[in-house]
Amino acid sequence: MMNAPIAKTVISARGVDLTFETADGPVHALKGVDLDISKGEFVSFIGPSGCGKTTFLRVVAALETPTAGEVSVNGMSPDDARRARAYGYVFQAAGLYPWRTIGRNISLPLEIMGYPKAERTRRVREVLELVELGGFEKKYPWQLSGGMQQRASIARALAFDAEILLMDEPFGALDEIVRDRLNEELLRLWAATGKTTLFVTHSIPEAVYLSTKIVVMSPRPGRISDVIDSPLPPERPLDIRDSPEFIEIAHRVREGLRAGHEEV
Amino acid sequence: MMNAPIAKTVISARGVDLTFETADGPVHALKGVDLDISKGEFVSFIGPSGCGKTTFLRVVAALETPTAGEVSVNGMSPDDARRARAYGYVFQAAGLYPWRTIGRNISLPLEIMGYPKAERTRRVREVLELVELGGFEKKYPWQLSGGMQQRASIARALAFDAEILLMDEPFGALDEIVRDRLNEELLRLWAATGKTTLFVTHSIPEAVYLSTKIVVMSPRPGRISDVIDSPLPPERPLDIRDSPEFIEIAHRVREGLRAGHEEV
Amino acid sequence: QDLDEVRLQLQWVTQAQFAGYYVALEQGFYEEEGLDVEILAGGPDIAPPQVLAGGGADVMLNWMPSALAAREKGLPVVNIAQPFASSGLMLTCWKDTGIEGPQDFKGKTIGVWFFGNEYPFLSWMSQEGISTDGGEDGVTVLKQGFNVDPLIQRQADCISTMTYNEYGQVLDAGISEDELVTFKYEEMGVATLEDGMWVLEENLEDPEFVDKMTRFVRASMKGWKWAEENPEEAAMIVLDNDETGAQTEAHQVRMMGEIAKLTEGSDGSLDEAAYQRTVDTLLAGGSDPVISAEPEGAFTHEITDKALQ
Amino acid sequence: MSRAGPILVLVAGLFALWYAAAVPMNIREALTAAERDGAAVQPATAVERRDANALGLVLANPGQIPEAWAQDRPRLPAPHQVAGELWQSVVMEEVEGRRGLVRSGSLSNRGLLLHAWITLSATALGFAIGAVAGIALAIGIVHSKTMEKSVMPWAIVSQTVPIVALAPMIVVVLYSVGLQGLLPKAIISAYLSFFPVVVGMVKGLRAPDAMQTDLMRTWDASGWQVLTRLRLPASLPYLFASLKIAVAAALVGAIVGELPVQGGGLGARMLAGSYYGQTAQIWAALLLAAALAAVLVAAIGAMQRLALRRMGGAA
Amino acid sequence: MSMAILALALWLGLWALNVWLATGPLSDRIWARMAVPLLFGITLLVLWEIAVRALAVPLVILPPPSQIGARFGASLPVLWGDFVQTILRGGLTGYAIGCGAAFLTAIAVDRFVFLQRGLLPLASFMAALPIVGTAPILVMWFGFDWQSKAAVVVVMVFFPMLVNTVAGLAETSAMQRDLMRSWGAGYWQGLVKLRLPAAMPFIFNGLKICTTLALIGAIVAEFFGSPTLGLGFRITTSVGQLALDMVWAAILVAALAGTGFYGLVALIERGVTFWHPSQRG
Ligand SMILES: Nc1ncnc2c1ncn2[C@@H]1O[C@H](COP(=O)(O)OP(=O)(O)OP(=O)(O)O)[C@@H](O)[C@H]1O
Ligand SMILES: Nc1ncnc2c1ncn2[C@@H]1O[C@H](COP(=O)(O)OP(=O)(O)OP(=O)(O)O)[C@@H](O)[C@H]1O
Ligand SMILES: Cc1ncc(C[n+]2csc(CCO)c2C)c(N)n1
Ligand SMILES: [Mg+2]
Ligand SMILES: [Mg+2]
Repeated sequence: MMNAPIAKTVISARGVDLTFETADGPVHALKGVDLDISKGEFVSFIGPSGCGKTTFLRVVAALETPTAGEVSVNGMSPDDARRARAYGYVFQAAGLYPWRTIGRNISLPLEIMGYPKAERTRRVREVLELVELGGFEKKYPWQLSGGMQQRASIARALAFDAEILLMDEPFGALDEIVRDRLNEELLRLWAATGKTTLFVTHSIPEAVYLSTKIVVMSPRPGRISDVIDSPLPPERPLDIRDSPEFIEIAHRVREGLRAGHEEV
Repeated sequence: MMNAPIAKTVISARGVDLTFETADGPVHALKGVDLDISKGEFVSFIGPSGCGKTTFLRVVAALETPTAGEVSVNGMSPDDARRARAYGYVFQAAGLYPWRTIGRNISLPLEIMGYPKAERTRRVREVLELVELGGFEKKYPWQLSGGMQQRASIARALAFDAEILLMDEPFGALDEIVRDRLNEELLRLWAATGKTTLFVTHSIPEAVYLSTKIVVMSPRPGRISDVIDSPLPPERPLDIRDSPEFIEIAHRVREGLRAGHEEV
Repeated sequence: QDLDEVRLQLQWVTQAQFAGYYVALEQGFYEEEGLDVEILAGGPDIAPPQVLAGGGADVMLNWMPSALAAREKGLPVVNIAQPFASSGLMLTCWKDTGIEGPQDFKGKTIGVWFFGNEYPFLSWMSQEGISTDGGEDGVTVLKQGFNVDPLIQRQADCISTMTYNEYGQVLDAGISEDELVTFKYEEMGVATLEDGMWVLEENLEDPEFVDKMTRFVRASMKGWKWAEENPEEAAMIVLDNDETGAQTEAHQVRMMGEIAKLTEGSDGSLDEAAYQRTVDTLLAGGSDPVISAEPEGAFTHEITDKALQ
Repeated sequence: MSRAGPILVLVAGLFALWYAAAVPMNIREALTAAERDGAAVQPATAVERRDANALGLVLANPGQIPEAWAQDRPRLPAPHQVAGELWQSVVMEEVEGRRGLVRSGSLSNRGLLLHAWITLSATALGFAIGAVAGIALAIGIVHSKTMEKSVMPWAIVSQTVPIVALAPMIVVVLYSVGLQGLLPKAIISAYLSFFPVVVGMVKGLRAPDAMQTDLMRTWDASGWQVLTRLRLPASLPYLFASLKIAVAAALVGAIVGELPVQGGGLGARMLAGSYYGQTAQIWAALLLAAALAAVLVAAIGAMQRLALRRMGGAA
Repeated sequence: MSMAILALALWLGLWALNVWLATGPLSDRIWARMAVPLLFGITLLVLWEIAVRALAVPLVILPPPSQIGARFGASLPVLWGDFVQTILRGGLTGYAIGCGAAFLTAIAVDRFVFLQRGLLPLASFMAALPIVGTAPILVMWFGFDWQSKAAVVVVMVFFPMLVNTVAGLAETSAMQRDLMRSWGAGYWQGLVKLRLPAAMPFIFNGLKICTTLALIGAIVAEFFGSPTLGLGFRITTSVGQLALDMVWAAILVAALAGTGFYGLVALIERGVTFWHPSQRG
């Protein structure tokens, strides 16, 4: 079930366990997670709600420390990778700062990383166009609809050049049409930049369409139940979704998911 | 484009306009919205992000006052209906109170509406099972995953007997399997109780599967571009989604959506 | 020419009680003696001995009980001059409480100033054999704020007053003298000396300091005599120096008149008999005497002797 | 107008209450004075009246009510008496007084304006020191565990030291080391005002939720960046609530610092007023101090609204 | 000079030990947590002792801690009486009444826009009714005993508590309020179930600040008249007698009481606002 490294391994997890201590007993969020991700891969995580997808991403981003096991990123600890500004993270909830306009929210990481002013302005414009929010630069988060907030938060993570993109259900609140468009954009961006991407989604077609590798997880305790390498070519027009290979992978993912659910 | 009342009209909107004044100019969130919803209908709202779906639900729930036009609910003003506790509202974000456990969050509206203690306990148990959160009653919101929080917030709105259910993308953060299950549950519940339901979603299949009526909206300014009455029977097994009628309605919705997008 | 600096710490806010010093300042008596004098107003909770110890002043005014107590506490202060010949302290009581003599205090509530000013009262009560712990046979002591409200409000049967200040305020409140009974400490034989000039003992070893103080005392006494002769003008000088601007002219003029009675007959030199009477009173403080031993070297005539030459 | 309306109504109510309260408060003295003037009052002697109920006395002697509003040394001066004193000390003294603005060219020490100014300058300096120190300390506490654990308990202890009790001593000690004028008062004022800022800001700087701080972590923001870009903006509601309290505390501190009556100021004025039984004087200074506080608090409220507006008036 | 170096070395040494205790491997031991502030305090005290001795500060200006400790130990019965009079009778009563009144006022202000417009400005007017001014008046009105001290405390704590409670009651998010509205919750329900819990972090802010204010108020009010006991009485009379060791022993009592009081409120706060990010840390 483990995946042998093909190219340069960027992220490698070995026997990762994570238990949260709560007032009424421990919660096993991750158990024995082994995973290798090579440079430039696009890995989707799919699994029932509460199975530990978010937790795994947080472990990779050094926001959570595993109770057992090892994670290395680019051969360093996740925390060192974090310090090297390797991550662009889109959280499950938008998490925009309410006292900043959309534009200034997006430019915040750029400020922090010391991009010059002109460059910031240019990039903010660019990513706002990318997520179809041109013209909303000056609005405050609470003046935006839920989907628009989510897009703003995607834009924020895309604005700077992180080597690794961590996206936690970024397109959950978007309609099919925008979602398709953004899927295409994301794929284009990924192909162009070769960023290693970890992507959590609940949509099987989305996972299959985007990924070079699909990780299916099952809950309580959260673990990896299947890792599927996609045979689809790098060039993927939207109608690839009607191809037999596509449907076949989607079927395998669905089976994996269902199995995870039944266990519970 | 208007829909003549078939049975008793519960919600009726006439020429509803809503403009938000913001620092850099007005935003037209709703324009000339006319809509009638009969008792017991299941109406889905679908449309691009930012087209005014949430705003319309808020107007119905008397959380926003239209700049022009009339809305009546059960022949009264939305505000009177609110006071009469006609609404169960699931917001787009979970909005759980951090100082209460999941169980006590769900029992909060019951407390407010004066349900006796035993009844509250029973109902909390029941809806927690319904959304597959049995065993998480004693956890605090920040100890739950995003999807679990969303399910808790759905449970909260289902726990009491509101005549009108307003659900704003309730299943956005759920995986396909849970989502299918909850769709079925919701349909069952709706059939059993005959609650008038207003349901915002971005999933075309979901909209078609659940609804008796699908309202397609288009943005800037937000207005209704199509209203589709579903010819599907009230009894809907999950595989109805492969029937030609289903595919045909889905197609019409997708066309409507696409048209809305192109306009922009 | 260069003036020698002297800082004088008063023991209360600017009022006619200190008129002599303000007069000496305003009339240029200090300057004539080659002194640049700064007068530091006092107030509640300013302990002049503490200021002296901290080097904040060269000379202070203080009541002898408080100064002698400080001396016993290890702060060697020495009286160099005593412009006040007699005491202005008294108890003022409502006549309708039935108090006629000290023995009638039993069971009554009496307001007393603390902050070092309780010593004369405690000595007196101990001489009378009256306990100060309340009850039927003792007096209930209140720590009195520095005003006459407790008497007027009848929260106390008697309060401490100075002839020159608080007593006048009681009268100003519309109470006539025949509604009151007063007990002057002077008349009760428990008077203690007030408002002496005190310096640190160690400084007196410095001849320059002694010389400075000699000139200071000389000029101050000149100021006092001027004030006695010109009470109205002296009161106005005090008013001019009051930074709070809170006093009234009428009150200060009357105060000056009363003060003049206390400074009358003093040329600044300490009357050893009065000193001894003060010390005896303090030593007689019963179980809790103010001072436990006869003080040694608590005063010097050196400076007044030179000043009077 | 709609803003002023409620204030006016409440102020009017307050005055009515004040007048009403002044009657039982002052009735005893009023009756004593009347008795002295030979009027017949019920009960006839002060001793009998001592234990009588004040309201009962009012009811028994309704004719003396106006007297209760006209006492020279009232327990509670009536509003017009205080207003008269304010008029005297703020306006008349400057216009007609020997040392007033008109005759001497500078503010009179017998008027209240000078004293208000003295107090205000010490307050401003003390508040500035206190607020800056409070914010700095809170930042230190939020950033360093050692600081939090060792300094915070002592910051609390520092406030339980009745500094106000020591104020005169402190002023004296500071004086003896050469500090005088505004600074000793400002130090006391700062001492009182820094604490509310510390308590509020520690809470405020920790108010950002986990997601907001996690984001910063993923960007590897430095401590300083997290502070300026996240913690400080998030702490503003706490900051302003604290600053309002702190500025009031600073004023109290400045006034307390004036207890050793040297140098004037509203505190010296109140105290001197109390030594000489000038009730109206105390009340006038008190009201002026309160007005000063109201203005200062309102100024911070205005800053708060401005800041919130600039931050998008977030819902 | 050598004393200064000794003092500096001592300071650095103890601070380093403290850093290690606070952040090192033992930092979550309960005794380590207690030791850190204590060590810091001991550092201060030792420095104080050294400074007083080295600079030969007169005893009537600042006594060394050792002497204060001795005086404290020798005067326990007297100080206990003072503690009961000032802290328990004057301070606590005033604290309870003042905070309670401010809390109720805040709710009234929150309920009626009219009061919000009219009363809040008036309350800030009250904010700086300085204790120096109010204490003589309140002593005149309420007499010498603890009642007047409680009254002074009431006036002192009222404003901080009011400001914090009002700010706290405004501290809900739009969605949280909208939810309540959608359930048709009445005003009181919204208050009890939403706004009060959400306001708790602010309310405890106020309660904490007021603990120390209450002590200060009760002590200072005694300057303006008191029975012959109480911490304020002890401090003033002892200053007058130049018994500075007694002054500081009384201050020590106030500090101990204040710290205990504050700690108690902070403890309750931890329990009540466990959900707030600042407590979840
Ligand atoms: N801070 C926490 N304290 C306690 N338990 C937690 C905490 N965070 C997460 N958990 C628990 O860990 C488990 C995994 O959570 P996680 O957020 O990783 O799920 P997920 O796969 O992202 O789910 P979803 O799709 O709903 O977002 C859940 O059971 C959750 O209750
Ligand atoms: N409080 C507000 N102030 C200003 N503009 C607002 C406000 N709320 C919403 N809007 C604007 O109104 C428009 C409609 O918003 P709404 O939330 O109804 O969209 P939506 O259809 O629910 O979108 P989504 O699917 O992304 O949730 C958007 O352009 C949004 O920017
Ligand atoms: C700090 C201090 N306060 C009060 C007195 C006693 N005292 C001396 S003169 C005077 C004023 C009388 O009008 C009073 C009350 C003092 N010696 N020191
Ligand atoms: Mg998740
Ligand atoms: Mg929406």
